[in-house]
Parts: sequence; C-alpha cells; structure tokens
Amino acid sequence: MSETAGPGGAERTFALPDLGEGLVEATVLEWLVRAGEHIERNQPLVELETSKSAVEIPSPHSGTVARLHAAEGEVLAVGAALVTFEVEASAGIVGTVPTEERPTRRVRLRPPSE
Amino acid sequence: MHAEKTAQGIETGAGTLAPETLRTLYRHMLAARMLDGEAIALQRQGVFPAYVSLHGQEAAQVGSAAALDPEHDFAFPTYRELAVAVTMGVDLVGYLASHRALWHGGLYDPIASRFSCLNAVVGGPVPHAVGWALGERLRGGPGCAIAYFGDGASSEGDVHEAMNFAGVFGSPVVFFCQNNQWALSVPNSAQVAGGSIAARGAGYGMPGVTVDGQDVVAVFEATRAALERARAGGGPTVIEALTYRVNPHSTSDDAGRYRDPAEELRWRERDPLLLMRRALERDKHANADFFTDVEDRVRAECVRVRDEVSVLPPPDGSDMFAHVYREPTEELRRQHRVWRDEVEQ
Amino acid sequence: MTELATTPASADATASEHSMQQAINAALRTLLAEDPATLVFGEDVGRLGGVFRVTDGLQAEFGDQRVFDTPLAESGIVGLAVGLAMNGWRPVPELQFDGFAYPAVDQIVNQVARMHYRSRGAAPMPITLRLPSFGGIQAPEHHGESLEALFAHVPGLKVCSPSDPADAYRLLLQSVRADDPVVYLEPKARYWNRSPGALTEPDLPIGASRVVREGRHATLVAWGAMVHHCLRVAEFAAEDGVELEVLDLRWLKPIDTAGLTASVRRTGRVVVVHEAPLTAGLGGEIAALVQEHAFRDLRAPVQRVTGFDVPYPAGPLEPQYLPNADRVLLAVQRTLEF
Amino acid sequence: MDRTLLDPATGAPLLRYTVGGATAPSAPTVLLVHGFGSDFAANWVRTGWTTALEGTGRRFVGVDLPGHGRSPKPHVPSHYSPGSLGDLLARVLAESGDGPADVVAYSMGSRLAWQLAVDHPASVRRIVLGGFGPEDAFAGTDPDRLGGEDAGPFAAVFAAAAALPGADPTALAACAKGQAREPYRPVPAPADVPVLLVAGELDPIAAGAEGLAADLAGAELLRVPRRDHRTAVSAQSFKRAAVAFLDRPDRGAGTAADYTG
Repeated sequence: MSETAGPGGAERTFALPDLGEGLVEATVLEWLVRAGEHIERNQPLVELETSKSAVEIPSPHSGTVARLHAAEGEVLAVGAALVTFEVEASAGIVGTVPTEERPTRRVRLRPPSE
Repeated sequence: MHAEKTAQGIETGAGTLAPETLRTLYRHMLAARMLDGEAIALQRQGVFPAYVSLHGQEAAQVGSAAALDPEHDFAFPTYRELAVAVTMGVDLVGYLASHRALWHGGLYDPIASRFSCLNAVVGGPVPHAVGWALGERLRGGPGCAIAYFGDGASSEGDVHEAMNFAGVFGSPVVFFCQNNQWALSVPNSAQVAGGSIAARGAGYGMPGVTVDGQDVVAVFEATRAALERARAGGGPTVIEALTYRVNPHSTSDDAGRYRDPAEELRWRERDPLLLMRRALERDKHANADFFTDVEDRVRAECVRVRDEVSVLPPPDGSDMFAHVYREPTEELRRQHRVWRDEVEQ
Repeated sequence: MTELATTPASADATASEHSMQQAINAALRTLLAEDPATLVFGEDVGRLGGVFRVTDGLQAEFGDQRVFDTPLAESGIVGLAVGLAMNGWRPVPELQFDGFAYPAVDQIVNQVARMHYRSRGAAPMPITLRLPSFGGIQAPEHHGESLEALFAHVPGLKVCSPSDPADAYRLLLQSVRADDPVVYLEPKARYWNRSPGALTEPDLPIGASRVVREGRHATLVAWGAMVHHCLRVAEFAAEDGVELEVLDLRWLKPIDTAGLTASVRRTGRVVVVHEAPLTAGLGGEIAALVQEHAFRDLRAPVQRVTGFDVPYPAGPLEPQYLPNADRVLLAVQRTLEF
Repeated sequence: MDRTLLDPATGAPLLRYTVGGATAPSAPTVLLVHGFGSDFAANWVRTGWTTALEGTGRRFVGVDLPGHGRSPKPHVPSHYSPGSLGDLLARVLAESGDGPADVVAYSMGSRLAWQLAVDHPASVRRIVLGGFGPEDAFAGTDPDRLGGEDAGPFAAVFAAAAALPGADPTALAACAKGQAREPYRPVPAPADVPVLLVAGELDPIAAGAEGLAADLAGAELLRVPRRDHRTAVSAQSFKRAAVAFLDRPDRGAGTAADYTG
C-alpha cells in the first residue's frame, strides 16, 4: 500500500499481493467494483486467475474507488498497482486533523530604521 | 493490632538435596549473617552512613538464589539482598560500596554478575525483570529472571503492572516476595489486603506459592520448581516466602516505636541458620568439625571484605560526569570543565 | 479461513512527499530492518497500528515478536524497556499520549535516565521513547501536553522534537541508533501535513539546530509544531518588510548553544515560541543561554511567547492558549522597538 | 470452526471439515464439495464463495475430501470410490446439521454430490453441480500410468494438482483410480432433488452438460461466458445463479411450514 497526496483525504493504492504458492503474476478476470463506487472493507473487489486457481480478492479498505489500474484480461505482476482508493483522512482515535488555513493577523510590524 | 503471620513447621526438612549442596547453602547463609554483622558494626563505627540488615531473611535469599542457573539467569534485587549477592558470587566489596555510599548502584558489574544494581525504588526493578525475561524469550535464550521485592513493595503499582505483563506475555520470570512482615513500621495487616501476596498470582494467571521462608531447602525447592516451569515455557510464578526482619528496617530505624520485642524473640527461635544447623546435625550431614571449619573460613572472608570496603578510595569527582551518557553532550563536557576548574582541588 | 496477505501501508522512502506520520512509520521500518535488536511496543501499536497509525503495517511486516501490543500500563511499558535494554535489545516504546507519560515518570526518571549512571556504564539504555505530544488537535484532557522541560531537566535523558516529515525521519533514526535514552516528542498537530523532501540519512550531529528561514531583523526560536507556525509569522513579517530568521531547535537536550548564538549574532533579537506554560519552561533556559553567550550581540531582551501558566484548555479555547500570530508579532515588535 | 469426522470403529480421523458462516439456528446449511486436487480453502474460500453464502444468511460446511487439504491421505484406491466418499459426506451432514442440506459442488465434487443425492436422498434438498458433465473424466486415461507419458487427457489435470504444495501425489493417484473404477452413470438420477448445472462456456470437462440438463426432470443449466474449468469457480454469475436457485422454496415447503407453525 502506498499513500499519495489527495485533497481532503488520502489516496491509497493497493498492489497485487503475493497470493502465496510462489505466484508471480495474475490475470484480471473480472472487476467487481467500478471507479467512483463507494465500497466497504472486505467487499469483493476483483476476480483474478493465477496459474493455479481463480481467486476473489476482498477490498483491504473502505473508501471510494478512484482508479482501476488494469483491464479485464490483463496480466499483472505481483506488486503492480491494482486499484487506488480515496480513503478519508484518519485523525487517530482522538482529536481533529488541523486545517491548513492560513492564520490571521491583526498586528502590523514597523521595521527597524537602519 | 495485626495478626502475626508465622509459617508452619519447626524444623527444616532436608528434602532430596545432596549433603554437599546442603552444606553450601548453610555456608552462604552463614556468610551473609556474618557479613551483615560486620556491616552493622561498620555503620556504628562511622564507616557506613547507614545500613539495612537482612538478619532473619538468609534462608529466603540463599534458597532462592541457589536455585538460579548462574550462567543464564538474572536477578533484580532491591537493596536488602546481600545474601542473594553472596550466593550468586557478586563482588561483595563492590556490593557493600553502595552501603558505604561510594556509588549508589555499587561498584560491581551488574551485567557480568547477572545481578542488577541495588535499587532503592522498591517495586521499580520488578518490571525490569519482566522485560529482561521477555527479551530472553524473544532471543530464544534459556535464562529466567527473578525479581526480589518485599511485602511493602507489593503495594506498588509497578509490581502489579509487572505481574500482569508477565502473565500476558507468559514471560519466564519468578516474582520472589520476601514477606518479612514489616514494611518499615507498617505490619502486613495494614499493608497487604487479603493477607496474601501469593494469592495475587491467581489474578494474574500464574501460580502463587507460599513457602516457609525460614526453611532454606523449602525455598530452594519452590524456586527451583518455579524456574523449571518458567524455563519449560510454563510462564511466571509468584513465590511468597514468609520470613521476618529481625532487625529494624535500617540502622537509622527504631523498631521499638512500632513493634513488640516479644515478636522479634519468637522469630529468633525460628532463626534459619539455627534450623539448618539442627537439620544438618540431625541427618548427620555435618559434624562439629565442619561447623568450626566453615565459620573460620567464612569469618576470614568477611574480614577481608570488611577491610577492603573500608579502605576503598572515594570515587573521583570526574565519575559524576563519566557515566551520565554513553555519548556525553557538549554541555555536560563544559560543566565537567567547570568542575575541574572550580571544584577539583 | 485463509487470510489474504496485503502489503502494509507505508511510505516509500524514495517518494518525494510524505506526511510526518508516514515518515516516522518509514523510519521505524528502516530501523526494524537494519537492526534485529530493535523492538517496537506499546498500547495498540500492533494490529491497530497505533492510535495515530504511526506503526501501521509494522507488525505484519516484522512479526509480533518485534512489534507487539502491551497491556495498558505506562510504567510497566517503560520498565519493560529497561529490562529489555539490559538484555541487549534496543527498545522503541510508544506511550500513547503525552499526558499518559506521567504515570511512567518514575520509570523514566528513576530508572531509564539513571541505569547507565548507576551501573557505571555497564548497563546501556538505548531506549527511544516515542511520545505523541503538544496540542493543536482539540483533544480531550491529558491528550495534549508539553513535557519537554520536564524531561530536559532530567540528567541522563536526551530530548528532541521534529517539525517536518523529512526531519522526523532523520531524528528518529538518530535517536534510536544512539546508545543513550532519547525522548522523541512527535507533534500531533503535524502528523498529517505532507511536505516534499526525500527521507534521507541523518546529516547533522545530535544536538544540532537548523535555520529553516533566514532573516536579519530577529530570530524566532521554536520546535515541533511551533516551527511551522513561526514560518507563517515570518511570512506576515515579510509583508511588513521585517525579515525574521526561524531557528528549528530540534534538540531540547542538548540545546544547540552554538547555533543559537550564531543566529543572535546575525539578528541581535530573539523571540522564543513554545506551547508549554511560561514559568520554568525552556524559553527561560534559552533566554539564559543567549544572554550568557551572546549578551553583547543582543539589541533587546529575549522575549518569550508561550502557553499560559494554566492547564492545556479544552478545544474551543486552545487557539487562545497556543501562541497565535499576533502574540508573536507583538513580541517581535517589542524587540524591534527596544 | 474446524472439525474432524472420525471412524466410529477405530476413532481414526477420516476427513476434516469447517463449519462457518451465519450462526442463527434457522440458517440453512450448504455443503461445499471441492474438486480433484483442490481443497475447501482453494475452491470455496479464496474464490469468495464462503463470503457470498454468509452474506445471504447461510451456514456452510466445507469438507476437505480424503487425499486433499488437511484431511488424511490414504494410499488405497478403495477409500476413494464415489460410493464410500458419498457415504462420508452423508455422515458429515448428519454430524454437522439437522435436516436436509443444500449442496454446492465442483468438478469431482459434483460427481460425489450426485452420488450423495442418489444414495442418501433424505440428506439433500437441492444440489448445484459446477464444472460437471456426463462424460467420464477418466475416459482414455490409464490410472496406473498417471505419472508417465501418454497417460491420457486426465494426466495434465493430475500433474498440475500433484505439483501443488502439500499435495500427496500417491494419494491423488489412488483417488483417481478409486474414482475411475466407478464411472459416472446418469441413471439412476437423484429422485426429487432439484439440480442446477453450472459450467464455464470454455470448460471441456463439462461437455454434454446441456444434454444432461435436458434429460433430468426439473434441471437447469447456466453456461458462464468466457470462463473455463478453472476460472468459472469464482464467477459472480455462478454465485448469483446458485443463491437464486437455493433461495427457491421447496416443493411442499408450504406444507412443511404448516406443520411447524
């Protein structure tokens, strides 16, 4: 998972995981979500075909699907970007995420006379 | 008024230990007793500013320490564990240097001795023992930790936190409580809710064992069983050794202000050295020659330790600055220079 | 049930932009990878990844022997670290919030800070205590405190606080690799802000400050979240034709006396800005250092703009407690007019 | 929850199975039977089936057939005959549930589900047979020469399964032999058990499924577009069709409901 800049929230890109058994690549059989769709964690995300079997990958996040990185039928290497989510910025369990508003001022300075 | 808690049993049992082991336990107890006497004398002679006597607790300390694997285990004392130090072969001159107020933690190497620094925050070292034991298990090492504390320290939050951590982690650690009945001037009845520290083990998911702390063999067997269990992956144990602080809390204390001297006399009847000597004689493991000989040898060693600790040079003032950091700050170096220029004669 | 292995959330050290939360996560990952003796533990740092997600994914990557949850007991956590250090480990405990460091003060002050000294160097204490710190997130009571003066006062400890993601990475590497105990104060209010800058190896010695904005009229001295605040104030001042230098102190023990003095030589005026209450705060220490070492370079008395001598207030009052732009500007004006 | 079916005579484990999904007492039970060389986790968990069934309020019972997954792996072909495996499945159902269960099966598992429905009609309510057709999968295969060259069309399937981590090639060969000894016969058909056939459009192993569906009274058939024998398992249309099929009320269900109030 990697994070990149995103307005109001973070984008998280989910890479094709190592599904075990020494897998190096997989074919996208069918996307089960669409860009723009809001999905819950563990909702079915995509069906993949590996050299050994077909698997259904559950979503690692709740959030909005921003981009799908592969077309159906496309072969992806392990570690290649699969899908990017927009996830809400997390403040941890307490407190708020401070807004990046420009602070206000009333005081004006008089430069020193040099 | 408090109910005095006395362990059952009049005489120590010999158990299954080899006669040679029994004689060694006796020798350690005798060495601690005699050195304790020397230390009290040194305080009265103005050599030690203060001293805390372990008189009466020799069996609890020697029995538990003798059960340790000296190669792999590690002990975390408070400040009254002279007999543990004797049994573990700690440099006793370096140990007593703490009571001579030459260096708070003593002048022995705690890592090489497998006996941590003397620690006056009672209860404070108990979580250290859990951390050490956890570290040992993470490394796959065979060692166990033993944490020494008293009935007074058993009230400290750190002891409870440590027991809970050890219970959760299953750490190879023995919580060894010497219940000497008195936390300075406060008796067990006003210190230990429920009356038993061993019983607290149940709440932390570990066995709690009460043992006659005057019976060195019983303490040895109980500690050995706890260590074997811990070493085999069975997790922690709390052992409560019922013993008695025959002397006041420290050489600055006046026990007459808070306890009945008759109580002290009753416990002197159960003196652990006396009990052990009787058992050795009863079972014909030692004769009069042995006792004469061991006293002579132990006395000679105590005299050597006493004389050496008395003449140890005071530490150099530079030592104040030497050990604060591994990598000293520039500011501390500057202050060291100030000391050199303005203080050092 | 088969559990699907997913790659943990992490910052890529080579990427160009990070939040501080990611940078600290990346630093911990680097440290765990480079030294098998490094251990990360604390309340909720394992599966959850910490309440601020700073340890996200570390347990999945390094296993629950090296990144583990502890019971909820701060003194026990720090005591555990002491014992682990005595057994050869390099502990990096997290205390969940600054206000919950108080229950552990006994272990920190009486044990962590002194064990090396007490043992005459036999027992090293390479412990880095991570402490989410300071205010600015409208947190409940005990979830926003400034403890730097308390810890800086304790012999045997070192104390630092980063102000931006890249420096957070460098400072943490440096703190954990050091063989002395370090209290590492993470400014909660800056966890989520992203800023450019690759995550690189430490390039300054322990104790070094850095000038994050050059100026010639006065020096603002700050650390943690106040550095970013002072940079904003410097922008305001620039609108008025006043050029403020901003010195990010970074290390609160040891304090970079040489760096302070050099800045005062350039500007002649100093305003110290910190969140902690005024009395016996580090502002006093810094003022004392400046007048001791650069008295003749001073054109005005050192000013302190700090929190008030009151407990950190609840959310709506927090902006009135924390040094705001006007208070800093007024202090600057006082130095300019002296 | 993982369970083990024991041999009542000797106490020896016969197969391992997992009970999961919805926990409500009224939740219908679905028995999941995997194909040759696969196991419960690969055939049903990783393909999203268990999640999908749990999402529809169902309880599932997933077996690892003997010779597969976590189950014991005997090397004797007679342990693997369709009749004896069908009996084991009936015992799993008897042990793990009350009343007749639905069955979803794939490939060789479908062959066994058929046998189960024929031999133990009271155990079964409805069956979904995936990747299955009337052709004998072992036709043209010499079961004694599975490892060798020119062993026939099934040899490639065997080779792929035997190469998987944890596979016991000797046990799999015994399984193939045990299966091959009792070739599939469409008669007798399960009495009063509705059947849904599902197979990938590109699945040669399911050749003839259309004819089978036509010959079976009340049977239905779904061909999954663009999927083969391996990739049809995870297809959403397969899952949707199976759930819709299992959702249909029983013939006579109304009467049963009247009885139970």
